[in-house]
Amino acid sequence: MVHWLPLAAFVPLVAGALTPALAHGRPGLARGWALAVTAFCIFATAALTRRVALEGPFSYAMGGWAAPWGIELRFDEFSAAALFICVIMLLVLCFSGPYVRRAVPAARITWYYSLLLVNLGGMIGFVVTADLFNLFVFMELVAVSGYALVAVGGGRTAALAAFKYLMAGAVSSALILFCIGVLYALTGSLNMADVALRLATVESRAPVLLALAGMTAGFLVKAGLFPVHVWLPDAHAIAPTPINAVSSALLVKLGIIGLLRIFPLFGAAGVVSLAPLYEALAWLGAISILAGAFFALFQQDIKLMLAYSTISNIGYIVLGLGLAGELAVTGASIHVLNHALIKAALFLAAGAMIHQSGYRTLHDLRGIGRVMPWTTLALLVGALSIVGLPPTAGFLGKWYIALGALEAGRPGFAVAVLGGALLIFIYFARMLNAFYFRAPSHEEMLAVREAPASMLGPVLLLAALCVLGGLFGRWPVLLIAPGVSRLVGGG
Amino acid sequence: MSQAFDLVMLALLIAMALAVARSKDLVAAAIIFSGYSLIMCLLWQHRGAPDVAMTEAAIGAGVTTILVLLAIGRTRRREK
Amino acid sequence: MRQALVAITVAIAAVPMLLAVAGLPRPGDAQAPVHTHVAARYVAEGARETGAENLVTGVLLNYRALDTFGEVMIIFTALAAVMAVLSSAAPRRPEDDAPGIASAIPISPVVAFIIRLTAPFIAVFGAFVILKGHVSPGGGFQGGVILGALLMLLSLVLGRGLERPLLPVPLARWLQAAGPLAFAAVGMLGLALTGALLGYPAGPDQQLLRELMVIVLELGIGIGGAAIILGLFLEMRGD
Amino acid sequence: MAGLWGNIDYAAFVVLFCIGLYIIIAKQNLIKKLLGLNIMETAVFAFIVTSGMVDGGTAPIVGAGATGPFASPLPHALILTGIVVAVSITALALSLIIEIYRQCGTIEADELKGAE
Repeated sequence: MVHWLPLAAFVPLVAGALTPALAHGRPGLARGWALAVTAFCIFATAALTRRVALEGPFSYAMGGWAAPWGIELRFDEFSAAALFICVIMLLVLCFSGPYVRRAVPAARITWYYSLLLVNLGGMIGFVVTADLFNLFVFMELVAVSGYALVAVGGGRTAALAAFKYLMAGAVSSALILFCIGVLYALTGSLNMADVALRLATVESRAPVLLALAGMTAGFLVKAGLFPVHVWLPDAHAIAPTPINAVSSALLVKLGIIGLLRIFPLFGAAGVVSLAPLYEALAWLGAISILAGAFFALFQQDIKLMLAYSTISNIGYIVLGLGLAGELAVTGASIHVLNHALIKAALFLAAGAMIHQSGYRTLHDLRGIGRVMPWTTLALLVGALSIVGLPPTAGFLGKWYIALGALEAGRPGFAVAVLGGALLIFIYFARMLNAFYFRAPSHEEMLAVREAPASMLGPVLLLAALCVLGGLFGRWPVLLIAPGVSRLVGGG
Repeated sequence: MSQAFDLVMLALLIAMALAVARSKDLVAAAIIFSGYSLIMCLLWQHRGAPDVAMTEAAIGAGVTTILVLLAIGRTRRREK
Repeated sequence: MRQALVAITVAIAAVPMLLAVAGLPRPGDAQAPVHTHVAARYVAEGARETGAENLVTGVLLNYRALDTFGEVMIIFTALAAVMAVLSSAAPRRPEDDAPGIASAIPISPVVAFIIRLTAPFIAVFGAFVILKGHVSPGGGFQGGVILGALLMLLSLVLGRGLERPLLPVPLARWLQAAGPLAFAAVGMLGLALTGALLGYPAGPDQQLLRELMVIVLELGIGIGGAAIILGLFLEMRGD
Repeated sequence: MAGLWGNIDYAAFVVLFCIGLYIIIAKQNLIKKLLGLNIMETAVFAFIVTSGMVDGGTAPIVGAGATGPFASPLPHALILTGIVVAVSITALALSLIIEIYRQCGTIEADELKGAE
């Protein structure tokens, strides 16, 4: 059916708006409604991904108006990320059943599920749209629901963390909108393909340069790269666990996908060359890998540690994009998808532990391996894959990026890739040693029971996906190969 | 070169933005911001954009200012 | 000292923006790409194709309907966000609410009388702005905000606090979802008739149907906007 | 391409953008930061609306008797969406400020830094 593409973004948004009305008298209905809508989205995005794998990218003209006049939705290889977004959102919704009943005040639960559906619809819309201003609108939808979801838990500093996240996000959104305005003033159109075409004939250099630099900076702030990451650790650690998983695995990836959308815009522009930008991205990525891993070593709170390791992995992806080689960009795109699975598994497993035991720091969680064997096993698999050991999903992305660095004749970056992996390995070795081999530091630890089924299921499924992603890594690589060659060729 | 009207409006906007920056009393800052939105609305009306001018007046000067005053009512009025 | 340092860094950041802005085509010259490319077609055929003399409403509801759907969703998300942050099971302790402006001053009879006197006129003006949105300047959002402001005034005078607000809560939830609901209905109808989501039947004989769809959208946006603004006001007033 | 004097309007909006940015970074009060954010966003909206302007142009309403060059309707439609985005962010930020005051008792950024 050709209408899956607009419906994939349209249905969850309308469903999100109806959630409070439908679930007014019946609070239990909100979660069921959200699960049903997310299942529909998985079905729709799976059909779209199958079609792009067979036929290549295809477009949909909203309202029947052709491209530059109406809004065009375009599903290409990178939009296949929508399938990963829906799968992880379904598992997060399944996980948040028992968790939210205790962590979120009762009056807010209906609004929690409504915001999650709006977040899902905004993310799917963001990855499929081919119109610059529409990209901004969906980005704002994801951003506003993301800020509120960070503060929904209502902890002592949750509102402050959400406010810092809001300020960083709003400033970068204003900068991105300013650059969209510059591009509109230069070309008179908002459709990405049309803008790229008309930018080639623009002769004034300064506005194009500013638009490129401004949008890249804006999206890097949203991706939480090292120098502009200040809002990320608190926002990702203080929120309820399902929201940590959504924001660390998915929201930061939208910044990266935004970069992948704007680079082709300036590829054809004669007045500006992307080489210096790629060089800067490579250096920023390498610094972010080491800085993120380095800060992670000093964290006692396991959620803060996972947040800093997100910054390190975003550094891997940006380094991959910066090297701009075929291998490196393939590695970066693969890592966008695989890291989403790994980080979701790690955050949900860690969240389940905190939920059951009530402790958050490494010292207090000693010996949890004995009382929560399955959750800790999932955390072990997640740890192995985030370090990047061969059979797991994390290995693929980092291996391609390291090869890309060597192919580009930059052994220094390959060393940065391995160095980051080593730093993270040290931390995880200490963590797993504390969970399995150290005596519990609190007697209550022995009374802790395994997480309930609806929390344990998603955690184990995500851990299995991490391993499957590694074993069957060829399929995603083949799926996005044409997209990467188009990006690198045009870039 | 835009006419004198626009230049006066632009100068007034910059002056009001600086006034918002300097004023210690938050209610005064909110009122000055409401005026800033109205001047912006006049500027756009002059530039052939009545829809946007009406929206900016209704939402910028109206709703935003009311919500800011509500928030000031529930927190603190003076800036340290 | 710190503020002077920040001022200098912001000024340094302003220089590239000023250079870039200097390179743009002068605002106002009719040959700039802004007027010759996409907008030229909107101005030339907009009235005929969308059936709305006010081209901005034509662009909003017809050419770029998905943007306006996103906009309606964003104002709803703002309400959901405010409810998710502020509404809490814990009963509100009176002492944690500083003696502010809003709750301290009781409504004086003069204000109450004036609000009751002007309410019908504001309502008529709001309805006018919503319904005439496709002919004269105005439209769903502006009318919605005007009606929202009217509902705020009435809730000051007639409302009895958060427990029994002006609108009963189940009705309020459906009214607040009026915008997305209207877009879903018109979008699906457009999908059925023209084979493209949010499309409008373009035939000359379907002029009335197109006009009706625009009116339904405008009403949905207006009523949805007014209910959401009232919800924001009541939730943030909180007493 | 007109020089800076030709685009004096754009230059004024960039100055407003930077005043907003200055308020966000330098001022400590969270509500003052929020007003700075609003000033910044309104400056970006003014820039986009002004880019749609045409000399001697009237409002893009093509009713009977409307003549002369019309201002481009596209920027106006974009900024209607932008203004609603700005008010949504403001409403959420104000609620967060109210919640911060309820939890930490102050809305000054430097005092909050200690409270964490």
